[in-house]
Amino acid sequence: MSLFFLITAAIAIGGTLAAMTRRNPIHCILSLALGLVGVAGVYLALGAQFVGFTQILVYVGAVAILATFALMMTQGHIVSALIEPRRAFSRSSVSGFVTAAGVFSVLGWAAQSYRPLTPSTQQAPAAGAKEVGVALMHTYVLPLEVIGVLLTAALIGAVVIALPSEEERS
Amino acid sequence: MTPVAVDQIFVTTKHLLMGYVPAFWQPLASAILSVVPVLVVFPALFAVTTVLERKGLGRIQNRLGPNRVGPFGFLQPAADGIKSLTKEDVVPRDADKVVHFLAPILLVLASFIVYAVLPIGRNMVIADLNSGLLFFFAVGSMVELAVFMAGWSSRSKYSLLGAMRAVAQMISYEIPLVLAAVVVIMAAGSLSLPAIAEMQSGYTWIWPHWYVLTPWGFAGFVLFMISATAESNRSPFDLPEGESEIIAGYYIEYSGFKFALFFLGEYLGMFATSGLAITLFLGGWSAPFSFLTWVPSYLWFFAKLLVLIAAFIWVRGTFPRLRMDQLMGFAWKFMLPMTLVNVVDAGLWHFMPSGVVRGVVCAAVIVIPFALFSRRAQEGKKLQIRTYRYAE
Amino acid sequence: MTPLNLFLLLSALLFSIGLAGALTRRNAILVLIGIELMLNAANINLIAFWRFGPNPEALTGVMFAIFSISVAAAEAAVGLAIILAVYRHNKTTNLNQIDTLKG
Amino acid sequence: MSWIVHNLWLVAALPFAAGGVISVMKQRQRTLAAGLAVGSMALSFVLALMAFVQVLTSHGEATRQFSNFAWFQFGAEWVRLGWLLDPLTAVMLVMVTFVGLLIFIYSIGYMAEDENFKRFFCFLALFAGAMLGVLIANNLLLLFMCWEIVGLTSYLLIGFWYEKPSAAAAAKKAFIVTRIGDLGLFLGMAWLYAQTGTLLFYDAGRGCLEANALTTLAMHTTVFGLTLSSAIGILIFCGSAGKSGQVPLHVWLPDAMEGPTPVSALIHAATMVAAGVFLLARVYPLLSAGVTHGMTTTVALQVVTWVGAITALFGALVAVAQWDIKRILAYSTMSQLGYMMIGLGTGGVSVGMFHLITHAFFKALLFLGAGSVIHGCHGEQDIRFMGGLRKAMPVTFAAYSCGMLALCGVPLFSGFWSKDEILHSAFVWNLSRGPFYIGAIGALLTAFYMTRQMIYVYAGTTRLAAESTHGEHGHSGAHESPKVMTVPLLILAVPAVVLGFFGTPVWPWFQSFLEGDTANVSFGALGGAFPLMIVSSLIVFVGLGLGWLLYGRKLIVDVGALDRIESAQPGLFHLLSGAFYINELYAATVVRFTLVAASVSAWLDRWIFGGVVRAISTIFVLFAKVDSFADTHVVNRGFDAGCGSVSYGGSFLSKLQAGKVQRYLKFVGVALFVAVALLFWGGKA
Repeated sequence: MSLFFLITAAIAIGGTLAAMTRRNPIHCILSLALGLVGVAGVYLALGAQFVGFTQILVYVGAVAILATFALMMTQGHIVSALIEPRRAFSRSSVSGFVTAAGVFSVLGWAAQSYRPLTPSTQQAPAAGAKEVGVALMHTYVLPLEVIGVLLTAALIGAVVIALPSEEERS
Repeated sequence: MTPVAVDQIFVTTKHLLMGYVPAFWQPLASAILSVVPVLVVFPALFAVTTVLERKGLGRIQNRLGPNRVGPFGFLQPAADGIKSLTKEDVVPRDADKVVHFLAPILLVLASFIVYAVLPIGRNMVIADLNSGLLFFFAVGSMVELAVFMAGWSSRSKYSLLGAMRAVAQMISYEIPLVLAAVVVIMAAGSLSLPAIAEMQSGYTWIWPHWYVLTPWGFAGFVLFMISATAESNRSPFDLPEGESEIIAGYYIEYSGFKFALFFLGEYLGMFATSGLAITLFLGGWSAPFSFLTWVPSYLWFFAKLLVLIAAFIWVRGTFPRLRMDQLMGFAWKFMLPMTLVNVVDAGLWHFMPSGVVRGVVCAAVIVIPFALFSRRAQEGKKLQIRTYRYAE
Repeated sequence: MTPLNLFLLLSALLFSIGLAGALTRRNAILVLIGIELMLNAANINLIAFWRFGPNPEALTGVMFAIFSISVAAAEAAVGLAIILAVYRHNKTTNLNQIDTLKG
Repeated sequence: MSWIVHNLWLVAALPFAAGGVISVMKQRQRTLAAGLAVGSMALSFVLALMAFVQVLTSHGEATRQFSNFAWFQFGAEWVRLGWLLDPLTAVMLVMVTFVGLLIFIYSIGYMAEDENFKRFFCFLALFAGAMLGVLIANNLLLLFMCWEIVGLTSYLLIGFWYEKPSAAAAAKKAFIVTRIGDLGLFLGMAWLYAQTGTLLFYDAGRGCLEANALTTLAMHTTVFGLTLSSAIGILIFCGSAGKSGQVPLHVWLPDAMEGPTPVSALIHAATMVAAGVFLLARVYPLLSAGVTHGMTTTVALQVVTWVGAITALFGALVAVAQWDIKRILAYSTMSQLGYMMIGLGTGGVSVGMFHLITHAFFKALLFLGAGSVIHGCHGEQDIRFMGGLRKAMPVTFAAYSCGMLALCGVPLFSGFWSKDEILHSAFVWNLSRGPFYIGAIGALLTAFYMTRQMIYVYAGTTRLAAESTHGEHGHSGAHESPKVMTVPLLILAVPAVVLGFFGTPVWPWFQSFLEGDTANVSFGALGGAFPLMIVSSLIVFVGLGLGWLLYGRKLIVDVGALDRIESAQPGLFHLLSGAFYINELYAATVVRFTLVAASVSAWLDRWIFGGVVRAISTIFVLFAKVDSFADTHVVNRGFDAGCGSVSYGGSFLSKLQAGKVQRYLKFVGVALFVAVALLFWGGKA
């Protein structure tokens, strides 16, 4: 068990826990960014450097920023409205936690009972930019194209959805 | 000492020192030995740059600049540093204290971390990652978050406006920045910055193999530098901190040392992107002519860095600030298409047989869209040459 | 070397945290974030099985993770756009007050 | 392999590149846009001629050359594309680039006053590139891609004047109707790929149109006892029926005349609609695969023939009763495409292709002539408002007459030879004489309606000034078109007259060229075809005479006068002018059905499925109520608790439909819990 893994896993768990429990949504997003950096660290611990940096670029650089923008554009102008009321454990939230705990119990049990494997190679196989690029351009070129189309469609779709309609603008 | 020994003096010194460290501590010691010089050199450069910038701007604006502290005012940064350290640290009452505190630290941290992958001389890089360029951009994108944290946590209209402007601008210009760098990745076939620098260190007769000397490389360099100017919120893209509109943007509510940290972070970011531009396009640490290779590589790197900094100062002194819509229009209607054309051009370069024809075709592929786009950008605008008057 | 089970456990934990957040938070943006988190947990699994699998040279898991990240980015963009549109219509992002899906 | 085969892609790439460059140019740069488009087309024409010469000078096996390359990989499969140069491609290339070039030049004059001049040339160039791509493709996938781009540009060009609602609607209709046909083509393509594992036409023995693949395809049978090759062929024919306006997918073609006239000439007369016929000619080996000793034809070819025959008759009938000069030509095009299908189905590639080529020239000529007439009449398209144009537009009249005579099939004009050959092959078709008789009637009608049109437009005195609603700007009377328009007309008139001599029975050069032989002059062949030629000439002259009898003897003077057929047989005339009410039939059946199906689904969703959910919750509530009633009044009140729990169950179930996203998500979570638990605990047991 490596120290690096422990640190990154702790960051990931801490960050995401904070992200899901803080009352101020901005804090939630910032802690989520931290947690996802931790997840990127876990990727690095697994030897997937490219994915790790991509993760930081996409989630911290784009998704977190996007979420803050969305927050600012919905109710960001009222700071007090941002902060969720301190609530006693309501019934629905309790059932939510119970469901999540149940899922964790079965998943954790399944993970635990998995036959412990050691990697087939001691040194992580090269998954650097070059190898990923070659794989993307050969074996996975069709998925790559599909992803390209998907991202374009998402780009246009997001703009169209978020654009105010004619009567709303006037 | 031979030129090679001089060139590698820091590398050999480190090896020498490492010999005295017990094996268990070696990773830590190695890290410290690599990191500490960076932590010392670049802030020092920052100090020098501030005074140079103020003096340079002064000359451009027909005045003297700082000249009171020390010889020619060169101790001004020390005075500024002492002042900011001793100043009261004001935190607004309604501010989100933790985030307010973390923002400048995250900014400086992110700005420092990117130096890990910059080769500042032959064999002189802290971490040779094989996805180094991606690392640079990934960590660089954290700066946006830091800026947002600073602007939001201050609970001030001006700082929030500044932060939103800054983030919008940084996101918009990050795309051309990365796309401008893509051409180099295509040419070098690697994301590792030392490898990219190494690849440009050859010579044909006396001319170096720098990417800036190819049509796409030149266009890429110019596009990269423009995007880098916008990324580091410098004039003429300094809307986020436009003094006349929103006072100082996202760090208006910061004072004392935290304010200095913002300044430091911003300049470090500028140095880092300049360093990246040098590594990608200007051959990194390699000498500009084959007969100058005896000069140590790190000196070349810093010489080029100083040249780029001077260019930054020059630009700041000469260009007026853009309007927000001009800024966004420029990013999406000019920079983005041009970088995409440039990517195509680099591909063309790769597939065409080398020769004069290739150079002409690739130059044409860049110049024609440039002419088209810039003509379209100027359409319907009255442009005329300004006349200046000097007080002599 | 860290055993595979630990990665799987971490992934299960992150997944459950994301699920809990998505189930209990009232702000639509935070629910979306919870879902992003669940996607990330799945990515950890993909990478872990790639590393520990019998044929890591094929890069299958890495590729899958990259595609999953791209899809998650697209999903976030569209999701947030939908939230903006819903907000403009309902003047709230509180999921308790949005029940137009009611049959 | 020669240079031209390797670089055949340039033929298609040049117009594409021109279109791309034009698209980023400024609206004002009209000269440059037109110059680029025309220049690229001229270069393509030169390349096409080179390709043609290359094929002409090669012999035997070398007449078919291809250049394949790997495009990309998915999984372990490589997708390979390529281009192909054979006589079929070469002939089509020359035809398309030549006609295209003339129409491009003509458009400069025709569109001179349009403010979207640049956009027009951008679309035209894109269309030309895609069309040439269809021709050179050696891969059904590449062909399909270009085919779709052709469809897209057709859509864009029909809707070029999109501010006109009718044009926008016509564009949409064309796009959707051809898409229905393309669905068949796509299915056929997928099926072909599944069966042969390749979409390359020719690949040194491994292509899907080569002997190996074809024997396999012809051996296996599928539903209704069809051979695989026939089934796939019929699916592919769906695509060409859509593009070539065959019944029942013809409805878009007449409406497509809403586009600018050069577009009608280029796309909806000469090239794109012919692409359907070309596609069939390309996959003809597939269509005819499995022709064994006993059978002389395949099911696919029969389908092609009969659909073609129906279309030929249908188009000719409807054209008789149209008022719009372009609509008459559109229905005529439909009818002629039907002839090509008959020729292809009964006589093979060369018969259909010969008519395609001659038709392309004279129909383009007719359309450009019609455009010139419309231009001269200030936008008027109704033939009732024309008349007397022979004197006003002598050049247009002369050229138009050549086209008209060729279309009617007057002896020695190009249309005569090609149509006669189709009739001949239909006559000797051993399955049925039906197509022949239909074709003969069609020929008669063709001569008839063209005479009618000619007399309406050119004879007598002008009716334009009196009633025209379009004569703006104070123009009075018609005028001849500028040189940039009339010169292409005159150039096109030449092949419309003489092209037929390349494929006469005496010297069947064209047919031999397509089959890779050299042609010999043999007067003996004339003997067999001669009686039929006499018959078909007679038919044509009867048609011309009928037209003269009805319209020419006593000229129409009054604009509001009824058509001669209308006054004699009003019911028949209205049926014809309404195009047998096919559009209305579709509106009443297909479109209505779709709407009804949609509302039925909505109703089902709302009342049946929603109702079931509601019913379940109501039943639970009802149970609870009954229970509680029994409880309070009949049984011991101690059961209150149990009753309450059932009632709770009812309300719980109704809450499932509360519209709360998170509750739905929760069910997913619970389901996941149960699924994983079952998987592991269940697996253990």
